[in-house]
Amino acid sequence: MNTDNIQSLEQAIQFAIERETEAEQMYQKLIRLAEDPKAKELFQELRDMEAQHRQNLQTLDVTGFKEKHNQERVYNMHIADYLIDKKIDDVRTYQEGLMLAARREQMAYQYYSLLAEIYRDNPGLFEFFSVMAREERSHQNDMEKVYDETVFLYN
Amino acid sequence: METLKTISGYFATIGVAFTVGFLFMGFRRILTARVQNRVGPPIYQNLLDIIKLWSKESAINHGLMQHMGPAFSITASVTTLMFIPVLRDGNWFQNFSFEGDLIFLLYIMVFGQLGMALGAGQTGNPNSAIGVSRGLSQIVGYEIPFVLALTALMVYHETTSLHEIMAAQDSIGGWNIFVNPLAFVAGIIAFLGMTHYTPFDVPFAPAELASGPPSEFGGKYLGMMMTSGSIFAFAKLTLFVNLFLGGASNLLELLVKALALYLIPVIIGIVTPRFRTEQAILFFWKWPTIIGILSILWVVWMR
Amino acid sequence: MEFSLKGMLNPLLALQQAGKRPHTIQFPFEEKKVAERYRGLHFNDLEACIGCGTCSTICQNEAIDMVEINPGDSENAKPGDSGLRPRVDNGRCCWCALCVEVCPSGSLSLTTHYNYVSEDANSFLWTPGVSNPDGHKELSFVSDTSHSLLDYARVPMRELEGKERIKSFAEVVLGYADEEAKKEAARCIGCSICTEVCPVHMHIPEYISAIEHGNNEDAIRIIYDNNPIGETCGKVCTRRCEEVCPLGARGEAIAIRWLKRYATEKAENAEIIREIVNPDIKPPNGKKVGIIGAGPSGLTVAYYLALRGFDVTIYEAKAKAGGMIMYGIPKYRLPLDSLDKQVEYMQSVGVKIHFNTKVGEQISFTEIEKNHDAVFIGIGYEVPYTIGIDGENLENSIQAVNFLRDINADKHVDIGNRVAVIGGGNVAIDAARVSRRLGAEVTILYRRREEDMPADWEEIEGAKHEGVIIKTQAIPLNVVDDGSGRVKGIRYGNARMVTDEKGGRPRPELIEGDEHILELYTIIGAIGQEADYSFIPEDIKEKIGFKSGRIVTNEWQQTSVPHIFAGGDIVNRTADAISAVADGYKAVKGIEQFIFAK
Amino acid sequence: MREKETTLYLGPQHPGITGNMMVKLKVTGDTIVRAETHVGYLHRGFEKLMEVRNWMQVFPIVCRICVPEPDPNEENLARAIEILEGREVPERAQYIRVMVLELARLASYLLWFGGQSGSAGLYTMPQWSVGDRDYILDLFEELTGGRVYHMYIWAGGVRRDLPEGFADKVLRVMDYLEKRLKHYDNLMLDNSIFQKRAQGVGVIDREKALDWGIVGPPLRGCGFKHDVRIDDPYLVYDKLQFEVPTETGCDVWARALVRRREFEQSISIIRQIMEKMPGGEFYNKVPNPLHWKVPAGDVYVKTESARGEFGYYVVSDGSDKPRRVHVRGPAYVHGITLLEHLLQGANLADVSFIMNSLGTCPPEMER
Repeated sequence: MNTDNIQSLEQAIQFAIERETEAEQMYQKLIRLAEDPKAKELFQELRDMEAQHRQNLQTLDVTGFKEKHNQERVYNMHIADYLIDKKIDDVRTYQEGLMLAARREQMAYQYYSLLAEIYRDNPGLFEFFSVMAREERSHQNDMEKVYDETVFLYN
Repeated sequence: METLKTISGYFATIGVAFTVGFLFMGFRRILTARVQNRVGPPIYQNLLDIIKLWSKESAINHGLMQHMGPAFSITASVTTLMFIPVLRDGNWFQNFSFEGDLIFLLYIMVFGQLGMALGAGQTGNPNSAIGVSRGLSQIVGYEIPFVLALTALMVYHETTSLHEIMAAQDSIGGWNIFVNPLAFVAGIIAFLGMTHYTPFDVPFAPAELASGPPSEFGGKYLGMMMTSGSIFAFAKLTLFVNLFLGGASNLLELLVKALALYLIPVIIGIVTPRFRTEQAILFFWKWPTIIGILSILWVVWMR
Repeated sequence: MEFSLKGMLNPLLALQQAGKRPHTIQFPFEEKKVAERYRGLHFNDLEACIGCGTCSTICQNEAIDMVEINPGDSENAKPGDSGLRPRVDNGRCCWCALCVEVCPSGSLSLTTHYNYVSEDANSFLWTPGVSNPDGHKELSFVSDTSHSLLDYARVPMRELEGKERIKSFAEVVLGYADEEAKKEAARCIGCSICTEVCPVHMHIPEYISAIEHGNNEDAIRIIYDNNPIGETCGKVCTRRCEEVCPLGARGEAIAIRWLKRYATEKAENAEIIREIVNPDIKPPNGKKVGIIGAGPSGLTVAYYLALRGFDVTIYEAKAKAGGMIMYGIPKYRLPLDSLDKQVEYMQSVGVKIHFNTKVGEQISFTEIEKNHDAVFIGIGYEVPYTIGIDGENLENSIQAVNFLRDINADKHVDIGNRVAVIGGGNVAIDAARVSRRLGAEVTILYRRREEDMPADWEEIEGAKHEGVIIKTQAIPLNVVDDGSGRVKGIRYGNARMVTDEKGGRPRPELIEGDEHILELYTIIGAIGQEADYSFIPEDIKEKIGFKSGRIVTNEWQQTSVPHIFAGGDIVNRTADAISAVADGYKAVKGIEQFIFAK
Repeated sequence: MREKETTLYLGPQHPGITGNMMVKLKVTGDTIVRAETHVGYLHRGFEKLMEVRNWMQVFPIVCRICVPEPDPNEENLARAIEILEGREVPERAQYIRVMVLELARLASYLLWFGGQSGSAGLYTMPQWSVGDRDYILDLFEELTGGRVYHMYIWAGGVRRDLPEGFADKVLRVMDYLEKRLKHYDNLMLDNSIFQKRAQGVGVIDREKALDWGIVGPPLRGCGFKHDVRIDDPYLVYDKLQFEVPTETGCDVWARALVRRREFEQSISIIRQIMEKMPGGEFYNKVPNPLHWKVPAGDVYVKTESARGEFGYYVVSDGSDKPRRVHVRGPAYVHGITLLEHLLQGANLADVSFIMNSLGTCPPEMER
């Protein structure tokens, strides 16, 4: 689905579901490629996470949406900002996997933020994309936390 | 009606005797404590002790005589009391006084001690046995000056009735303490022996005999003995008030006189160590006996 | 009978006292105020108490026993706390307060409370602090380090001056002299709290006591009982034992590591060790065990299995044994000959080591599996994480692990005169101090505060003494290129610390715009490491369980493939030599059980 | 004809006994034919216990060897260890020790005043003297934290320094006790009946006193000027001025007078101490008590306690526990051999009276 022809909330959700599916497929591929057991484990976790997000979106109750979303403050450690942008084909190790995931979440955040700007006139869509952006930001933070706790254990 | 009054009089006498007795003992404990730089127990402490003791059960059994000992003691105390007119005149508190009651008293006063001796002897505790023998020896000691003092009074007043001796002391100047001071001295020294306070407490000497005769008695027995002691103390004091201080016409007067008399053994008890047995007996046979004989001579000479 | 008048009247003067104020007080209404140092019933500050049991040891009446307040306390106790608390039998106590005088934490005191009446005999078993929770309000006889019978000051360790140190790789710590060691050992209270936290459960009080009495040979035997690299641990152990030493609560912990070092160094070469330890080597039992990696865990497994009559072979990829303790720890902390001596001794008891034999290249894992009854994997974490920022692959951007390995292998590394080390762990400090010895000016960039640094405080101090600059709360942003593919500098931003609401360690948050550039010749990353499992065939990898990159084992270090055992960094999370030794020691039992159960 | 003998057990629990011990008396009438001392009701064999305690743990034991006066025990043991170790004791600690020892002597004599009069039935005296002793115990409480068992003197010095303002308090108590002595004289020593009880009772054979090993007030009551503080000065006694009173009566009365006069001397010693007390350290710290070893060797040390020469023979084999601690308490001689001897032919009433005058201390016989 193209961003141009999003007219309704249902369509927007459909759009988001497609994004999650893409991610799921990507991690599936990485699982196959990875040799390192730790990396493999990470990609499995990430795949399952994306699948969970997708399911969440699929069963989303449109009417009650606004009340349900998370309002807590999201930190930004800015780790992802300075990490090398890894290409999917280069990613093999655990660290690279984490870097990729963090960058992806960051990009997703930026993407949804942009969409929210575009659909500022449509309150429903604006709300949805804002929330999605916030969600992705929080995922980015989750990734950064993991990175901070494992790779950056001594840093 | 008259009988009823008499009987209630007896009970009243016992009640007064008991109350005054334990209050005096409480007073002695307070005075002793104060001299000893202590606060001391409340004046009714002895009453509390007696109530406590009466509420206890005794598990020890040394045979019949052990039960009888304290019973004899209390019987003797009450009997003694019954034959001492508490007040000089009036209808109340006259009890069973009769002609020749003084002679009777001389005997009955020892009765309690003998009863105790039997009871204590039964327990088989050597401390009790030695205490009893010491107590009896001491009686032998103080009975002599006591009898001499009484004899002096009886000779002087030519009567063996307590009532008549009392009646004869109609004014303060007529009190036997002033009329025959030597008899009073001999009598009061004998009285010290009777009270068993130091220096004449050999029968009970804790450092030697671990309290002597009562050492096997506890609980109700000890309670009985304390009750008996309270009554007997009152009886003795009343007797001495009657003999030397002209008796009393009302209870208040009696209390004041008795207390004054009571102070003598108490004070001496506070400040003296104990005589050994033979020292005590020798003492009684020496000074008070001489004074007692002198008092009789004095009476004879006066007459 | 003669009585003087004086003798009769003077005593009556006693009656004067009746008018004086009595000495006594009326007890239930008035209470005597006791003196400031009064020794009444006990009180124990349950939070400060660590259950070391010294009070119980000193009590000559045996009135104090150590009990659990709630069932399970000793299992759930935090490290450095036995979970037990003193209970005083007031029927035995004599209130001498020796227990207070020897309480290392100062938690035990006596109170002004001296009156205790109860008809229940059991209530005289009094658990201070539990039986009198308000006792802290009535403390009187308290423990004070100035009065205590214990010695709270450590015998200082002589070291090279900071300026001297950076001239060479000479060992910084000079070691205790005999008298110093005895004096330090004499401070020990023998509570065994340290033994509990030591991963290997070394017999610490026992060997300290042997040192105190001058029986170094006994000490060495005790140390070798469950740790074959005692001398290495004596120099570089992370010594969790000292962190929990009760004397550390109000003073300085016993220098357990230095004492171990003192004792083990007394054996100057492998023969002497052999002579002193004089191990009981069992006759060969015909069973073969292959060990991958000659690190601390592998060596431990090899040594104790060899003593038990196993045919043990170690396959080591590098030219020397020791693993991370050989290649990761600089020489000024662990001289080469010290480690060689220990390895030589192990070889003398029958441990075979194939050097330069990388599994997966020179020999396949399958072959090892085939030739041995059991296999132990102790390969360690040797693959470094990279900094992960732009420019990390430029020339002269290197990894600390590789750097240290090269230096220890006597290779020349050109690091120039300006170096930055990224990271705050022991590896980072090692890299910084080595760089300092190579003549460079060194800056450590660390993302958090100094107190958050995982490195040993003694190491941090040492680095500072040697002139290493530590920049904290500095986040590397990217490596600056000089245009020819070389490092020119590093761009870093300052951070503020944000507390983690969910209880983790505080996180650095970049302050946007507060960025600086540090000009450099070399940048050394010391962020962390992971393992390289590529030598294990896929099918076995499938079977062996992994969790967060670590091999999952049972309590005997056995993986889900029964004949494969594993230990060290690839199993435990603590990343230190002593845990690796502990894994090895457990694996010895596991392998024995496994082989003989077959 | 032989009179019938009664057996009387004085103790182990008895108001007239000085502690938990028993005197088995064969009595005819009030006269004692034979007396036997029986101990074993009190302690657990302290000397043996000390052999399985380490050096520091011995200190809480030794003070229990004499309840009324624990400090000479502590001082003896501490001094024995110090001699074996060659450990120096700071001068201030030595002065504090003398102060403690003399305060303990006063406390002990006050208890004796009570015991001596109490056993004669003069019950006011013990109430006074034990009450006054409490003022000394208050001082001990403030100084050491314990009233009766101080556990204050230990090897190397003393356990804590003097609290603030302590010297003034000591001097105030001394002034008070001096005033009280007059009252004591009036009530007890001037008392005719007390004199009658004490004179000529419990007479020790002067010729045999030294051979028997009698020490302290009983020996000084026989006219021998024997006092460890003068004969073999320890701590700082050689820097202090005091007299050693003697009497010649050899009886209870002579011993009472000796103690009464020594009481004054002790007050004077304490006043001198408070004046001369130097500043500085009070403790030369011993090694970690859990593994403190005392060099091998043996030593005999003695102190003049309120009951006389009090000796400790301490043997160390170089380990962390004493090999042997032998306590030579005066009460052993006084309370067993001498007491049994003096009681023969004595009056039953005088048993505890004589016992008190000898300073019989059952825990010390039974250490």
